[in-house]
Amino acid sequence: MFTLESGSGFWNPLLWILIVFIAFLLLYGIRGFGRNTYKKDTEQTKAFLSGNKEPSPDEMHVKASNLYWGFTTSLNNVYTALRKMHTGNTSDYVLWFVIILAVLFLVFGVM
Amino acid sequence: MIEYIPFIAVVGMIFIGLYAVLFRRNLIKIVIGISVIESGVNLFLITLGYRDSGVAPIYTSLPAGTPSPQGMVLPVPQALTLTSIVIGVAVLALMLSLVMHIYRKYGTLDIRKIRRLKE
Amino acid sequence: MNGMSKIVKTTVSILFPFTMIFGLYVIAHGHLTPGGGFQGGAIVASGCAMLVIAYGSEWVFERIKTKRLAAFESIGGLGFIAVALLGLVFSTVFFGNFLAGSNLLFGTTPATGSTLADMNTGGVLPLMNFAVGIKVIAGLFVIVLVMAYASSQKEWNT
Amino acid sequence: MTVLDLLIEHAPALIVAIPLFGAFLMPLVSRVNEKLRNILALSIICLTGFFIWLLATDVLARGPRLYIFGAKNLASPMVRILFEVDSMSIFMITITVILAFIALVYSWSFMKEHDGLDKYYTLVLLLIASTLGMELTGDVFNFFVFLEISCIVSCALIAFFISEGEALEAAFKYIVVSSIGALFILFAIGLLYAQYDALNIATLAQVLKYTFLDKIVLVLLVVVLGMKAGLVPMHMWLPDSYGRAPPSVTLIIIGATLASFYGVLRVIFTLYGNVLSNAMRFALPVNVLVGWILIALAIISIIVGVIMALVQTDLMRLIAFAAVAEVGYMFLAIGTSIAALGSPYATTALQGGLLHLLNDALDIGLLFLVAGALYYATKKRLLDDISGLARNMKYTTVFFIIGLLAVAGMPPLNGFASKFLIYESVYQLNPILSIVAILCSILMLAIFVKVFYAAFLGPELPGFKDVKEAPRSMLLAMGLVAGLAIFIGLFPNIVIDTLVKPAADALVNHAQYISTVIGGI
Repeated sequence: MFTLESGSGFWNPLLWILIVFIAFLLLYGIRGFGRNTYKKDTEQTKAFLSGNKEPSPDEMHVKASNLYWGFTTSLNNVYTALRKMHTGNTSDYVLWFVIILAVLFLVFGVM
Repeated sequence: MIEYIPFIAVVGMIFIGLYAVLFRRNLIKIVIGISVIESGVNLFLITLGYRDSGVAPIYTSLPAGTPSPQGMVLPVPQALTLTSIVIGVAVLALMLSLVMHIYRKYGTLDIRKIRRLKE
Repeated sequence: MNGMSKIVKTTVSILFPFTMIFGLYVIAHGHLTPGGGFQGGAIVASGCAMLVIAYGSEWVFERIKTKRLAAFESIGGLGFIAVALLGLVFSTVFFGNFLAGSNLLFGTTPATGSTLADMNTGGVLPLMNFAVGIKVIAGLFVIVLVMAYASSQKEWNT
Repeated sequence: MTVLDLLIEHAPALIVAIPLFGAFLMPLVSRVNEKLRNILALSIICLTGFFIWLLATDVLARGPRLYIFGAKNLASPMVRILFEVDSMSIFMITITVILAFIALVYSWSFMKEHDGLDKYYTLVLLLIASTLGMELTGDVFNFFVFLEISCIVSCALIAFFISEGEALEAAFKYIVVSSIGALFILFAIGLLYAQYDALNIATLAQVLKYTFLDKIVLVLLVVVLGMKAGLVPMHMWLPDSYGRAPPSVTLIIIGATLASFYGVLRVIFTLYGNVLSNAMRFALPVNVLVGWILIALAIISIIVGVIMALVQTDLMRLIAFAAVAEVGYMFLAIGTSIAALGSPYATTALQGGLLHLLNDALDIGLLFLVAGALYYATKKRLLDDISGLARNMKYTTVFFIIGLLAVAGMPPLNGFASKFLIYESVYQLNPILSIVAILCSILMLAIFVKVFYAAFLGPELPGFKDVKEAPRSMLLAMGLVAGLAIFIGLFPNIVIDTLVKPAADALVNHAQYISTVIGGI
């Protein structure tokens, strides 16, 4: 009843949850074999920055626009083209609509 | 030939309106362009309901000797056109008031300068 | 917006009642002649717009409250749907014309052929025309007033 | 005839009439008491939901229903205004009313500090009524009228934050694009009326011959409705308006956008259902052509939506681009099902697309609600300005994680169930399409993980020391959506069997839709 058939495969969320649960149990068991050397409120928990002081939250914060820098830089060409497409000009919005209309007219043999 | 002239006018009006929307920069002119497209479409609907030497479709004021439904123009396209005109008034009023407020915020009516939202 | 010259004001004062009467006529005869609630309402509202132009928006604002107009607009809309719902109650279908042919208000059956029009026909159509008329008068007048108010403000570039 | 039968019989009209009545009641009530107005708006939606439930039980059990306005016996049926409700309409109105209820619950606290709320509630209820009308009507001209009402009302609502110039700009762009689109729809309707002297969908579908003018009509309707649904490259109005409207409104506008998507389905499956597979073009059946065009546009939508979402700095705009990608997934499924009409995986694709429609509304809606909660708490729109909010906004964080996983299609949430069906069926048409879709889904996960990191994790900025958790009604709204998302994720079969499968069958079986009108007159 809870199995979603797609004709060529199936998906059962409850089964999936069961498997993930078992996997977590196994991981927890494996974790128990490790050595516990962690002590709270000691020097051990502080960030080590080669002896420098920890900077203020403002400086430390990695801003959202800096994330995935590598991806955006390597796809620079794509982004330049897409930025050029998204002009923000209302006339261009309508122009795209007219272009698609014209192309489909050609495809369907109206023009 | 003469009965095709309204249809030619319809196509002409739609293209003129599209030209105004696509290539004019002034917001008011864009609004006018949309209005012209709307008039073109309304003219198209009205032309569809036209019948040669037809009378208004009112049963009680039918001129004597007119064949009862055949001699009247079609009422349905007129109803459609009226609805479309009513909607057009609302759209026009809304667009003009938006243009007023945009002018107040941006200080310009040039469509190319009103693009703080892009990319 | 300030008022215009005395000539314009006088002309408008003379024309205003006629515009009103014509607009109300178009609303009232909506079920007989071309026109109806929207068209008549637009005529009345354009008469009011004439008033705004001739006398200036401040003059009108002293006499008319937009809040009250907005309430009228709601009443028009409510009336329209209420008549439609009454059709559901009395004629077992939404928008049913329960008054037509009932010999009550607007209930006479119209004579076919080339006769004079009878006001007392049409069933619920005149009632709906009145509702739409009230709504359109109030709505368009509010639009005109708000636009006049917005364009009369001094600080334009803020 | 019992009272229940009477209510069911009149339900199609009442579903539209009750929100409309409520809309005009709002300005009067809000002069009396503000709280009363909010309660009244909510109860109106509940009443509408009750009628939808009544109608749904009847239609799902007994097949399509017809409601003809104004007259009992029909002399000339073609000009009558009629509503036709089949399982597809039921599916759509259910989604709309769920979104509307959640939006109204959310706006209780979210809009509290703004003035002009009487107009806000009027417009919201009008938008709901027009969206429901679009989904119920069986008449092309009424479809146009409801579409125009929804355009005008959405435009007014997008410009609700009238003190921001950007909101006005977004609203202007929206109204220009959508009113031109609607006028072209009216032109297409005129062409249909000129040929067949009919306006209702079933009659038109029966007599349609795929003439030269019908080709024009098909292209016009599909392109305009595709534009209103947000298909690339005609999607640009969508990020603008979604990003600037109040989030509670965005939820309902998503409903209106999906109604346009429903229009595409109706045009292709019902209106042109008889002729598409018979006509030929380029030595291909036209349905294959239409299907592949939709697939091409859908793939572009997915790629452009995801890639552009990655670089957005404004949170709501980012989610809006993700919404473009989600619309792409729906069109991908629909295109597959049209291109492969008749094969076994076409049905799977259609079911996947319809389920994804529901999931997209819920997931994107949930993300917008969370973004609105962040905006409510911090008054900041840009992602760069916010950080470390998980410390103070615990519930919102949980809801965002649920939305993130759902929109990226991670198991076991609802997004996965529908995307699974789409991948499996599209793979049988062409494996490359499926691979692109999966890759873009992974990219989507990366994007929202970035948002999660930037907004909720990271150091606590000094400005946000005393940020408060969102108010209770907003949390309730988000919780409702999240609960639905988890429920559909865990038990997709229940939803598919009760709602999606009948809807897909109703779309494919257009002969039944036609015979309901032709036989009922």
